[in-house]
Amino acid sequence: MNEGLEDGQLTSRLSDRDRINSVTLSSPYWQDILDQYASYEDPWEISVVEMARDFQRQLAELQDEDFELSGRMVVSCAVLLRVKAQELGERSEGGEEEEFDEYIEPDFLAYEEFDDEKFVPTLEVPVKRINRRAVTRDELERAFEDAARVYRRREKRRDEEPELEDPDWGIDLDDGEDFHVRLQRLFRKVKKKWSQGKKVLFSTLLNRESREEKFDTFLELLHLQSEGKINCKQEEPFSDILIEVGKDDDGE
Amino acid sequence: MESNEERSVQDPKALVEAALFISSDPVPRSELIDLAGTPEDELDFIIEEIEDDLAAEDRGLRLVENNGNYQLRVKRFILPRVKYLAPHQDISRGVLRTLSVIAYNSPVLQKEVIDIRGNGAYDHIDELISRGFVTSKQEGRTKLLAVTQDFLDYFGLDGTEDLRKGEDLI
Amino acid sequence: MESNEERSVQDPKALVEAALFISSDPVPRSELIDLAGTPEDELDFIIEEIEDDLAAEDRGLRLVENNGNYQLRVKRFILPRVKYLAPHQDISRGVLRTLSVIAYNSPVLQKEVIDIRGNGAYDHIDELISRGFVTSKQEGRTKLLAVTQDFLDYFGLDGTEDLRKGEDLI
Repeated sequence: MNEGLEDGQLTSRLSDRDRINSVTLSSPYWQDILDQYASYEDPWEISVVEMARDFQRQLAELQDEDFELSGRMVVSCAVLLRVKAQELGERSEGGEEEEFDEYIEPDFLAYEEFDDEKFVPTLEVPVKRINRRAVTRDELERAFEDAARVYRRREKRRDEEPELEDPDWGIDLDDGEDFHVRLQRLFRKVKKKWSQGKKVLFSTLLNRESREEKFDTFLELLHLQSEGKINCKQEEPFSDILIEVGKDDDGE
Repeated sequence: MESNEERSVQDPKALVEAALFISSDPVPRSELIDLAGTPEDELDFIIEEIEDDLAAEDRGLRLVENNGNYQLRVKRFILPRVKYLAPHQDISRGVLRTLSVIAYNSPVLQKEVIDIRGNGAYDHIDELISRGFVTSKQEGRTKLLAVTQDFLDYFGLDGTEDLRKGEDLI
Repeated sequence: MESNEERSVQDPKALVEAALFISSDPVPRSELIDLAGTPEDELDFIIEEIEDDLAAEDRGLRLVENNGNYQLRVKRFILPRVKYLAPHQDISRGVLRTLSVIAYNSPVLQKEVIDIRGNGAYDHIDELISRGFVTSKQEGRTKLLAVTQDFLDYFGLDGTEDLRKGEDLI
């Protein structure tokens, strides 16, 4: 209701000529009321407030006569309110998200006089179950064979091509290992040391001194530098590499 | 917790239950027949037995058959209590309502859907097409929208007639 | 296929079964107690009943408990027959390879595992420790890794002697 219409404004938009008259309200044939509503092209022309007041007056006059009418009155007002609210929703938001039908009882919508061909119940999304099954012993064995195969192939390459012409550079692609995950891990490590005010040296990023790890880490650093996340400095050839966190990530 | 681990002869009913449990999707009848290694009428007997077992008050599941595909599901009246344990569902409410309008009227002119759901529904329709729930076909100056078999499978329906009959959707 | 749909009082055993079925992860004991609305000893009784039911030859599932978390699984001897129906494993490929290297050489130095599996295996080892499949003990400048009883239970092994040794890699 973001048009900011106050209740008084709503009422003032309605003309007296279209108010539900007291004859209708006191009629025992209440189904007729809804038919009458249906004949209004613009539901704004009907005032729920005025209608309710008329009804209150009628009720006072009726005193203790026929109270069965009151329930139907509530139903009628609510149907009308829904029609109005739907219209208001469409005017203000291009028809998006008519929240109110959540709060209306399904039985109420099925009220025989309520003829809204456009209404459809909202589908219910089925609850999907995602089952992750256990790994079998055979699969464990096969995983070991795969790990051994990858390892032996890498060892063989290392023996045959000591000059590292291998573009693979130790990134175990067969493994399904995500290079970006490794980049993030290394960057977190660098940032942690950096935030502690420590001098971040290449050698301090290594868990062990293997050639393979050095290549992996160096490659990851180059990527981080190319992304502007870090700056690498080397004072003189073959000296340790000093790493600084890029300005964008400084102080995080 | 498990006895007779190494049993080599497997009870066909146990196999059918395991297959239905392990699969996240409905399992075709033919698959169950192959798996259980039984003739068709025996599979029917097994299915019936499983259904009878599940009908007991102290069981939380039910067996659902759709187009010859079988699936275990949580009983409807229990589902609201446990569904928070299932992974997050991924169709927004606005999109779902647009999908409902298309499904209940399928095939339906895009123009009519927009009339009912407003201009925002253009985006919803795009999303529904890209998810494979809806197809779109040029029809004069507007488009004719219809729900797909993927839609029916996802919502566990035999056809859109199910919707018009006002049957339960899950 | 379902009777007494609208029953409002829900059998706690049915609720437990439904919760175990629908959850992709093991369900904590406390969750089951809340859900079933029963005192702890009654949950134990329900769990025991479910285990007894599942022990029958014509049932394909088993109930697994791990550190107070419960999970339904397909019986081990049936799993190879039906596993093709489930595309998702609960251990990813890379982690499984690292686990296999540890298992086939258990106990093994972390350094050796990293030599074989590469630096990515540090994360795998963390994951395996947090899942309770592997323990780690400081051993000089590196760590000594070994598989746990939980690992043996998962794969249905009596001990790592059952596994072929992979010493040729180390």
